[in-house]
Amino acid sequence: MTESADSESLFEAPPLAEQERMVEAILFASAAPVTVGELHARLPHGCDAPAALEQLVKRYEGRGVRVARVGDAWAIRTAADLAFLMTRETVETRKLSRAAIETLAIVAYHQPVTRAEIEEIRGVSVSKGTIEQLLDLDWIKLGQRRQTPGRPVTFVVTRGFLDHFGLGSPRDLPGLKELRAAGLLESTPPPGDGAPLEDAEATDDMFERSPPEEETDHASDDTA
Amino acid sequence: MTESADSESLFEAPPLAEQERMVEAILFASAAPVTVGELHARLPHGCDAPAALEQLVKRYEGRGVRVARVGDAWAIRTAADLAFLMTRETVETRKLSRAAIETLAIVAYHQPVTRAEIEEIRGVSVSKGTIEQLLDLDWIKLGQRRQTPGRPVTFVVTRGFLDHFGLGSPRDLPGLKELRAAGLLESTPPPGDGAPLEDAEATDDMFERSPPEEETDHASDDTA
Amino acid sequence: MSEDFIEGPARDPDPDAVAERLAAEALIVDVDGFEGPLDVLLTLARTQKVDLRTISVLQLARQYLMFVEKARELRLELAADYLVMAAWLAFLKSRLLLPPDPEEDGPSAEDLAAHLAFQLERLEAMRKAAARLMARDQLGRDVFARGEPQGLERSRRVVWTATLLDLMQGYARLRTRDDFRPFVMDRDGVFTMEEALERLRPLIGTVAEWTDLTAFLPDGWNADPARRRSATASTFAATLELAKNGRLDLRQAETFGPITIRGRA
Repeated sequence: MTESADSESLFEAPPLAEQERMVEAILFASAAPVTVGELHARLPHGCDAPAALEQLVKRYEGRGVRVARVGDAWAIRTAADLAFLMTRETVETRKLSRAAIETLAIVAYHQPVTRAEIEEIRGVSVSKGTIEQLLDLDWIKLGQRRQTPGRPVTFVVTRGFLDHFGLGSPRDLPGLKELRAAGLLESTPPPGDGAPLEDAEATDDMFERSPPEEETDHASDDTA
Repeated sequence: MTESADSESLFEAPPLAEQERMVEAILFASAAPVTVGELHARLPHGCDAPAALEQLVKRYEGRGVRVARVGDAWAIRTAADLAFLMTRETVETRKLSRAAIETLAIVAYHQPVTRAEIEEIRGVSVSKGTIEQLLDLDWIKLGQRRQTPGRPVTFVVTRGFLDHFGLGSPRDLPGLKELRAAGLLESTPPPGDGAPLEDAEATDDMFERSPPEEETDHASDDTA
Repeated sequence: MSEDFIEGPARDPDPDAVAERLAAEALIVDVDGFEGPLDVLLTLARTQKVDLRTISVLQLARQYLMFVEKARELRLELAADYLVMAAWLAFLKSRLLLPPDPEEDGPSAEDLAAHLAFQLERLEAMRKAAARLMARDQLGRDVFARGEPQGLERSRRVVWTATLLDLMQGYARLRTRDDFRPFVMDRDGVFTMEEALERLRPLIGTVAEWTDLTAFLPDGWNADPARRRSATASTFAATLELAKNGRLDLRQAETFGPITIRGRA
């Protein structure tokens, strides 16, 4: 059935409606998300998978299943509001420890992140089992090594993570923008490495002893 | 999320369009075809599964997947005309073994020919697999039985053979004289006499690799 | 005053101290449930009921030190990192209370305090983010994949090829091999010793008189010189074999003279 190079150039790509049907069939047949690259590899030559996908997404809006984006891949998933019908399909997953959940969140929001950075954020050492569990679940994977002394490995989240939590991309993580704006996703080393600030006095005692109501104003309580 | 028995009687069944969504999600997520009875058991009280199914079947008409009846149950299946998308066929081209080529040549030049005659000409026994492969390829077929003791079957070449080798009839095969003229009948093996094949067929073609002097052994068997 | 009723040193007449002390005691109860000092500090910080950005690190340090002290009183074994944190906070507390020493190197107490506050805020933020993440619709719990995936079948098809040239070469190879056969196969003119032996054995017992060897050549092998030569040679070789076995006597009167044989009784 595979077409030869000759026939590929002889036949035009099927009409978009037909491509949409094909994408529909492929996505329905697969339990795992299918990348656009895989779609192109399986569709006849000349097909425009993104265009077909766009139509398909629209077609399934409001249906019992929907066409969901998972990173660079696509999958058909049941509509979340129908979860109550699915008790039979529900998979009992091992309950994740708080450490695992926090570690996962840190990897997701800070990726790529090293183990040392995870430990710095959590304030405790990360047990080996926690990382292993997340790797096992295929929710995190090794990223590129950090180009710093020791070249530590970094962790990033996977497509499986995006799929599990219904995220189109890591940018869709809830509250990501706010956290970034608040500077909470920056890697801030503890003070002590650089020279002490000259105007240390200016911020003198900003946390000190004021009644809580007044502490909201950072600048007003410099006197001690 | 599941409704209690009380609330079931208090609330009306969801609208049919909503029931259709529910059936869609259930069929999609189910690991096996779902019967109407199972649908009723899973849908909210008062739903009309056959009606919802009927709408769903219609909705998927002409789509890439269809809602199909499987015995007394229902399932979502790939549209029959798109089945080709579900298989990835890899075509591998391999050269026919020397044993098979020689056997084929003997059938072509000597047809109708019995297995014993092929063996006599080749000087080695013909493996069952070789004959079967040629039969499978539809290049040889059984001819009439020879009217000799034992009534052995004979082999002849097929139309498919002639087509593949671009011959109008078996008589178009180049004769011995032409073979000699083409330099193919010299005692030295013709160029392109594939060395790579030899190992694979050592068992079938044990005489092929022997120096000519040793061929006296099998040749002397033919006398008497 | 109320704090007089509380065990242990009451250093601070501030009514906040009561809450701190109670908080410290509450923490002791489930100290095993904490994931290290930062976790404890975050819990303590929440008791201040303020935005973490405006938290009083000095107050926090006091709360923490009280927590450690309480644990000691109850002879509770605290992990080493809790004590390291206690030592560091005691240091930070003294630095925050004393006027800054312009001679001193290193980060100011305020920088250190600010960083601790940042760490707490960041940990809190990550915990909230984790909670939001886990509250999302999850695959296999709220959202479901295809239950009966059809997958992608992989089939492999082998196409066997052969060209007419392959066929011709193959046949030529066979016929070429046949060309060698005449050298070994032309046995028409060869009478083997085995054949001669077979012929002589039953005859020899009956030969009582000396008889010429050539009389024993098989019929039809006399006319053609080549055939006669082969038959003679093999018959002679056969008589030598039979003589060796004691089956006959062999005689030649003179060089190149006729050879005669006679059977032994």
